[in-house]
Amino acid sequence: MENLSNLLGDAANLMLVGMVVVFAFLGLLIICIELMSKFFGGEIETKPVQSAIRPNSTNDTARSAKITAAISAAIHQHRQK
Amino acid sequence: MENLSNLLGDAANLMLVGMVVVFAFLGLLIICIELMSKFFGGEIETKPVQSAIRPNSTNDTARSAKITAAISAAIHQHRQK
Amino acid sequence: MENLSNLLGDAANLMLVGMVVVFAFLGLLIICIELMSKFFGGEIETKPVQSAIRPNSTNDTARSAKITAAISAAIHQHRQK
Amino acid sequence: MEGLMTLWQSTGLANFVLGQVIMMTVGFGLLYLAIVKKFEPLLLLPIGFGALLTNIPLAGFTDAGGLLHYIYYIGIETGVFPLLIFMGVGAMTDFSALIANPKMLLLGAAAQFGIFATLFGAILLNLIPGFEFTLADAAAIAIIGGADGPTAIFLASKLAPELLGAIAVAAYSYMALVPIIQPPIMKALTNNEERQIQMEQLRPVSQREKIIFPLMVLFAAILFLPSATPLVGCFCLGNLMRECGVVDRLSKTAQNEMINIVTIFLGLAVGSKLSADQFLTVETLGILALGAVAFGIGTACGVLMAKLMSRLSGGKINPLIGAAGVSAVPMAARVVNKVGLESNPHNFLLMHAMGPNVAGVLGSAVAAGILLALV
Amino acid sequence: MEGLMTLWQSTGLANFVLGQVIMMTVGFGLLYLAIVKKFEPLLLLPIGFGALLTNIPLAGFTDAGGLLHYIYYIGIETGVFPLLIFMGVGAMTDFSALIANPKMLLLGAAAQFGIFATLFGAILLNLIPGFEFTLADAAAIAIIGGADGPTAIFLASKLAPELLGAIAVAAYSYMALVPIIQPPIMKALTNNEERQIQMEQLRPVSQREKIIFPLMVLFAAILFLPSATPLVGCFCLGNLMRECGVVDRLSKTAQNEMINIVTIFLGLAVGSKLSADQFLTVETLGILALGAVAFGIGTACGVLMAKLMSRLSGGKINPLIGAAGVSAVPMAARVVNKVGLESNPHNFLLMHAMGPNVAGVLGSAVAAGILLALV
Amino acid sequence: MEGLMTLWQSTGLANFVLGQVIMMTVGFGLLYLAIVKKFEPLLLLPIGFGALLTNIPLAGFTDAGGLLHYIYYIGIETGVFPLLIFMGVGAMTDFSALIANPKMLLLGAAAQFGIFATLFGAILLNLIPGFEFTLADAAAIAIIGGADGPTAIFLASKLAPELLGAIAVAAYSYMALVPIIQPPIMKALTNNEERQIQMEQLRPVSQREKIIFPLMVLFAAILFLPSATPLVGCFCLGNLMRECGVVDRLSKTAQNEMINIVTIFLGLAVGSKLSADQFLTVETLGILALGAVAFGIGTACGVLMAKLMSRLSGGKINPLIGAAGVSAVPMAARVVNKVGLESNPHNFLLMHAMGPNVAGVLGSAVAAGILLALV
Ligand code: NA
Ligand code: NA
Ligand code: NA
Repeated sequence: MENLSNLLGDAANLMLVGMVVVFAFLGLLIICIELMSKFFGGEIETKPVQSAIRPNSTNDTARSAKITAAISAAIHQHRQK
Repeated sequence: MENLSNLLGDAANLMLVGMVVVFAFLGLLIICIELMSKFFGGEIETKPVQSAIRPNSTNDTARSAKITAAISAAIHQHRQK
Repeated sequence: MENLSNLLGDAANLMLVGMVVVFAFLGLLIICIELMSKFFGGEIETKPVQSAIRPNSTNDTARSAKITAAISAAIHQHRQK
Repeated sequence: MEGLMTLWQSTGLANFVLGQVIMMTVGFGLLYLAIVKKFEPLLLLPIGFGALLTNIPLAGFTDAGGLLHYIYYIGIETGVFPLLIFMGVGAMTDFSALIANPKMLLLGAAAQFGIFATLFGAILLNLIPGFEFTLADAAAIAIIGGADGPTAIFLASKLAPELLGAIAVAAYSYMALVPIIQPPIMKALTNNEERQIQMEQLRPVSQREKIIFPLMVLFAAILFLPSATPLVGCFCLGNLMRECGVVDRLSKTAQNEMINIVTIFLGLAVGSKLSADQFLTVETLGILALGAVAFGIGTACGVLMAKLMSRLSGGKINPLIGAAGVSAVPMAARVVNKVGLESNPHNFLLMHAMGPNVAGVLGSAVAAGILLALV
Repeated sequence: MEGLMTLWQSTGLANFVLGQVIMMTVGFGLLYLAIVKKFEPLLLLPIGFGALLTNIPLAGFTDAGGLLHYIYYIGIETGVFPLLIFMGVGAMTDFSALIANPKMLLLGAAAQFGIFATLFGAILLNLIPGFEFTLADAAAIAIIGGADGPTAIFLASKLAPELLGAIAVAAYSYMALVPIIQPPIMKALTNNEERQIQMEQLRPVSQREKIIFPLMVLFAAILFLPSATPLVGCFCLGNLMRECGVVDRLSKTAQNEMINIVTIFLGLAVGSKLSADQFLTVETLGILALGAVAFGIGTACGVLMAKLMSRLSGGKINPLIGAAGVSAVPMAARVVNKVGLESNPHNFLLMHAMGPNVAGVLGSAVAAGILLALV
Repeated sequence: MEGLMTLWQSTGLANFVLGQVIMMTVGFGLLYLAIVKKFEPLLLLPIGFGALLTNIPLAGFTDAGGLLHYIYYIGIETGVFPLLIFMGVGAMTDFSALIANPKMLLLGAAAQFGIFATLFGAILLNLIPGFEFTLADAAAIAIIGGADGPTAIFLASKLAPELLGAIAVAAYSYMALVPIIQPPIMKALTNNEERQIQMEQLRPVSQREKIIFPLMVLFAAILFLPSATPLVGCFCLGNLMRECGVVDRLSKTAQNEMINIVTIFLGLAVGSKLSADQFLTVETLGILALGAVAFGIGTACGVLMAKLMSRLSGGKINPLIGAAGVSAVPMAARVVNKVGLESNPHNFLLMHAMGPNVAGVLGSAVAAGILLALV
């Protein structure tokens, strides 16, 4: 039981220190991000924030773009005949 | 020669045991497959059995499908002009 | 200093031997390539030498070819309607 | 005939031990969850299959010279596989939503209380006879509350390798169960009015911000928490490769082929720890129970923190998004979106929940760093 | 000048040994077969190249610290590479034809007589002075009759690593020669009428059947032949990933990038065993001769078994498809189709031959398990 | 509270050493060059990131058990990673331009004088107090003049591992700086008339020639310079896979996923050698200075050789293309094209410069073989 109460003390201590550090660390990041946005947020992308996970979408859109381009070219040629 | 005839005996034994086990094992699988087909063979795919080895074909068909879709769309747009 | 002059001698020796061997080796390759071209240069590709580094271009050209083929087919079908 | 006898003695039938049969059932259960229920299939399928293989009598998959032995030894004992997965996840993650609204980091912080409360709970379990968790064990179990697979595996492999199987299975199972665990808690802690709050559209984020962000996170970890830098560093490397725009071929490989190959091996290696002697213990039951508690507490704390922020901001924040702070990317964010839509069919919270969601990943990597430093 | 002298003494010219020259010729021969004759190029090209590299005097590719030494040590000695290849092959294999017509498994069983007859033959060769094959050697040689590369390499690396080079080369060479070896045997054992038999179209197979199949095979191996589970397990894992529909990204990587990378290394590592002292022995000649015999006997037994089944079924089975039971996927099935078309230009046997073809893969994995358990 | 104290003692802030701060700045500098200046980003980004990670106090990335320790130990100390990169580069390289005009090999030979002159220079540096380069050190430094990353890393890992970081950074940095270093030298050594010389279109090259070429190069290396065969062999294997047309799936994997994965790890491993104690020495300054000299001398010798060949051929060769002989593929060839266009806007030298460019790769692999054999 001696040992258990020691462990419980350690665990309580870890809980306290842990939550303080997590909040301090992520809080610091908030400040950093806001400072960064002030200095580097100028040049802005045209499209707004979208999906946060995009495993292969880049491929697909690039391919679609190519396909579209190829089709447009083909149809142009076809109309000029 | 003593040793050789021992080896030959071992080899003959292996041949016998081996073929029995191979047939037993694969024969058991036949029974299992037939049982499985009885219980789970209901819900059936529309297209019949095709190529047994298809390294990249899924990719290609998917891509062709996309291309076809893109083309159809393009031609529709083109006709409506 | 004794040691340094030894090293300098070694370095000079390496420089001499090295350049001789590099030239000999690559010179030998010149002769080999010319002999090879004499014997195997007959059957010639239609398109002339192009880019020396093509990381993914094969993919792209193959894909473009497929796209073009698909488009031609689509347009043919479309015209025959 | 003696050949047949030898062969019989070398069958599985003649050598099965009850524990192996049970663990095979567990393995089949994981495959069932993965394939039929579609619960985290990318990991539960290899884990379940690994559990089958590792419990085959005589096959020796985890003995010296066995396939799973090599994979575990090379990839998990070294910590390399979870770090590579983390690199790939970093290359797949878009931090735009978080950069646009950095306060969401507070939700990712609050949800980590699930970790530390579980640590305390694991020590409390020692009151029950049969449990003898050390502080290191408790810390490894607690990280389940981080709701992040690679982090859990990395930490468990360092602090309590003999519990790794149970911890990883619990982590991935509960991550898959997030749509069942979270909604009741979310609804209990919020009223309908709060759940209907619509949030402002997020501002666009520049590429420069996205490039600087991973370096900033890494730099903060370097200064204040070096023990978190293996996880944070790999994650930030992946994210930097993704956003910098000059190494697209590396980024694509990291988020596709590399992560796929490592995922297969990681799953098999984790499955190899589902052997009867290591898994069929009362500790495993404790770990499964604690894991559920951890997810619940994490969700509750995230929601409560969001509620507080909602009050302080004058009702601009929908408290539901706090639930996404546990991470479990992207499942938790989708759950938030779904629960939000139930209250208000025009209220799409997905993008707003992505901020706390990715913040939760950072939060649990930070928590893992603290546990590594102090335990 | 002494530099030039040292350099001369470090040239290949000054250090060549006759055996190395011969083995380089063998290496060039394999490259020729791969590139010009298109014989199994995916493996014979790296094997041939590995044979060149390993026989370079002074280069030390297979000495401690050499590239091929590392590759062999990591991938073959551990058995990891053939198992990964098998996983990829599993992810590439469609068992529909076999599930639709499970009796084809008998053909895959019959063709394995090529293996066990060769084992007997290898021991008989000891009658000729100069041959001293142990039972383990004979078993490793016999597996050539399985007509399956990874299985042969896996078994040889366990039972007779010093014969691995010759065994792998024989296996892949004869697999490439299937279109030359099999047709005469097939024609000799069947009459024209039999060869014209048309078979019924196969029934469609449900996805559920395809998902359960690999698990069922694995389960059978677990119960009755645990020593086959490394091979069968990896194969079934690949096949399960392919069919389950929830881990497509893993399945695609396993059947493309992963198998490609491992194939390059496996080929080089096998080639590294084509060193003069290990390959230029009378044993190699024996192995090559036995390999041809093994393929012939396997083909014949498959055809004879199919003839028997054809009789018993009242002429519903074309006996040609028995030849595909040796495996050599998909070459043997194509040969069956070609020989069938020669007799009846409207008779497409390809799909029907795929059943015995994939059954042959399972059959030789089972045979390998028996040899591992009993030798 | 003692927890907080322990935590403080485990922060980076409390443990930073000046050298680590400086090396982090170097790491950030490399990231800046890679991302903003787009200098060889595929390598400088992972190297820079590795430099950050390796200098984190307490994180232990390069201690036994650390991620970078494993990567370095497995990939660089064995020489495997640079060889795999070389295989991938071989699979990406088209030798048509060189086969069509084999005399270009002389330019690739002449430019290697940059290597051997630098070796002499490195020994001369010993005259300055503080420098104590051995012949092995000097040889490893000299290979920077080969302008080829994998060759430099391979040789340095064999001859002077403690200088590897500085050598690799110098090699990649100067390769990125080729557009700045080369033009002044090219212009100083040629007059405007020479720079305007237009060269005949290259003849088409048959596939057979392209297949035989890598085998021929390998064979020459086997006969005359076995010590170069690890590099030359891997390069030729990659090129043979590319050109033979029967193993396209292997070739594509080698030039995409495989090289990408290895590039990430190679970069990190090189970065791990940028630790303060190994990098912040006077030797590093010497190496950076010698590297610049090496590039300059190599460029000059290439141009002078091209001038000589131009004279002898009656003005059919534009001397600018000699500058491409240093390799730095394909940057140097592009620089030649750009400088040529400045003098004559219709003069496209890119294809003609690819010949010496790829010849330079062979030339430095040969030079590396000589250094390995004689030092
Ligand atoms: Na988390
Ligand atoms: Na077989
Ligand atoms: Na060079």
